[in-house]
Amino acid sequence: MKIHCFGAARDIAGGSSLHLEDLEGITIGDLRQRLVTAYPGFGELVSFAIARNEEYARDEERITPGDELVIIPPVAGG
Amino acid sequence: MKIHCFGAARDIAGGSSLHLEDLEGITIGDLRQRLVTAYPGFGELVSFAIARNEEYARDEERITPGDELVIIPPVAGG
Amino acid sequence: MDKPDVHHDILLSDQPLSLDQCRDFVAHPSCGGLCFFVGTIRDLNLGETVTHLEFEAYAPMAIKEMRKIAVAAREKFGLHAVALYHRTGDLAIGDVAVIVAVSSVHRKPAFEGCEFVIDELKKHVPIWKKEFRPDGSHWLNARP
Amino acid sequence: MDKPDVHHDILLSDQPLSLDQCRDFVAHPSCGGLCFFVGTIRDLNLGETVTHLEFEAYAPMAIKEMRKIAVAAREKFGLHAVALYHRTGDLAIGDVAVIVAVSSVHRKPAFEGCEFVIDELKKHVPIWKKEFRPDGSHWLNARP
Repeated sequence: MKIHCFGAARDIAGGSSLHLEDLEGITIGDLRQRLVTAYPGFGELVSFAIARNEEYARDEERITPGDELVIIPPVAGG
Repeated sequence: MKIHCFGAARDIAGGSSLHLEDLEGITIGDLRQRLVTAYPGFGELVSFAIARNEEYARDEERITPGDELVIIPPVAGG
Repeated sequence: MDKPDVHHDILLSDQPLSLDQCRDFVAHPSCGGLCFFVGTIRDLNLGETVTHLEFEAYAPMAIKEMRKIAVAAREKFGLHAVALYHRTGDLAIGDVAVIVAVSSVHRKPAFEGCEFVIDELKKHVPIWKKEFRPDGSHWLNARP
Repeated sequence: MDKPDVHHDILLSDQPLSLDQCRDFVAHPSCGGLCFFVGTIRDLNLGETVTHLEFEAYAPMAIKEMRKIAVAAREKFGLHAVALYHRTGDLAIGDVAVIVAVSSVHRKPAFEGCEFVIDELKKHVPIWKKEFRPDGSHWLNARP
């Protein structure tokens, strides 16, 4: 599945998205672990959230096919 | 001496100023008493202050010749 | 006495007040936060319909008191600049009676300083407001 | 879904933001107090010289989150209207990054609601700021 990356996440992924296989059915918490393993740079951020379909996702939510997944590094608007 | 009146004070005095004699040397507190006696309407205000030379005057200050005296009814700017 | 003052801009005017002018005065490259309060004429006060208002000021003292408040706010909250504009004369519903603008490096003191200025203005500046209703007029705050 | 909304105005734009447009949106005859926060680009951050900034947003979600904050502020503080505008793209020192405008019958909730909106925006809205200094660039808040 495609995961979109913004800000510092884009630098870590080396592009505006990254791809991980076999995410359907796993939880957002599992995805966070997979991301840190595949890209250790995510573990060096202050924190990061995952957005699923344009909403902040809780760690216990399960990923379903067609979900839009986005890595949200610490925000800095304003 | 001439005493300028604004807002509700103008309505009580019946004009933009009023005159009282022999104010030189008396205190602002004395003036307040003289005003309430001469114009009972001042006693019906929530409160009123006296400005002397464009500053709020304390009751113990003494009036000197040439002072600009102004009655300041409750303010309502903004 | 009248040297240019880049930190305090005080205006008492019978002409419409400009929010942009206030913003341009307080903005500065070192400031990240600007806070503004704009006080407008409401159509209702204490449940009564208001048709228009008249503001009267003891102008020279009002300007002095406005300046004192701007100076105090700047010192107390470490602000960069303060603009304080007040309107006089006849105002209609929706017209702007007062504008406070402050700038500061960070946003918290900007909010606190802006609120301080309008609170102090309402307590100390010799400006009076006559409210006109369909059934008559009266000076606000004057009587119990 | 897209019916006219006279109480919340949300904008995410790569064009300059207009304070007057925000003011015109929130102003209302029943409101006596308008409060605005304008966030601008500072020339110094944590003592370091800043040359310019770049704002990136996850636009559809940023707009949703901005709207949630505006709705929450209006309910929590009893505001009449909330405008929340945020800039994206390259910004120079002094440029306006964000404008919050709120209107309310009285002034206290206007100040509180305006501060709530900017505080929440900085916590939750997916917008990122890359700071450029003479010696390089970095995404703000990202790393310890």
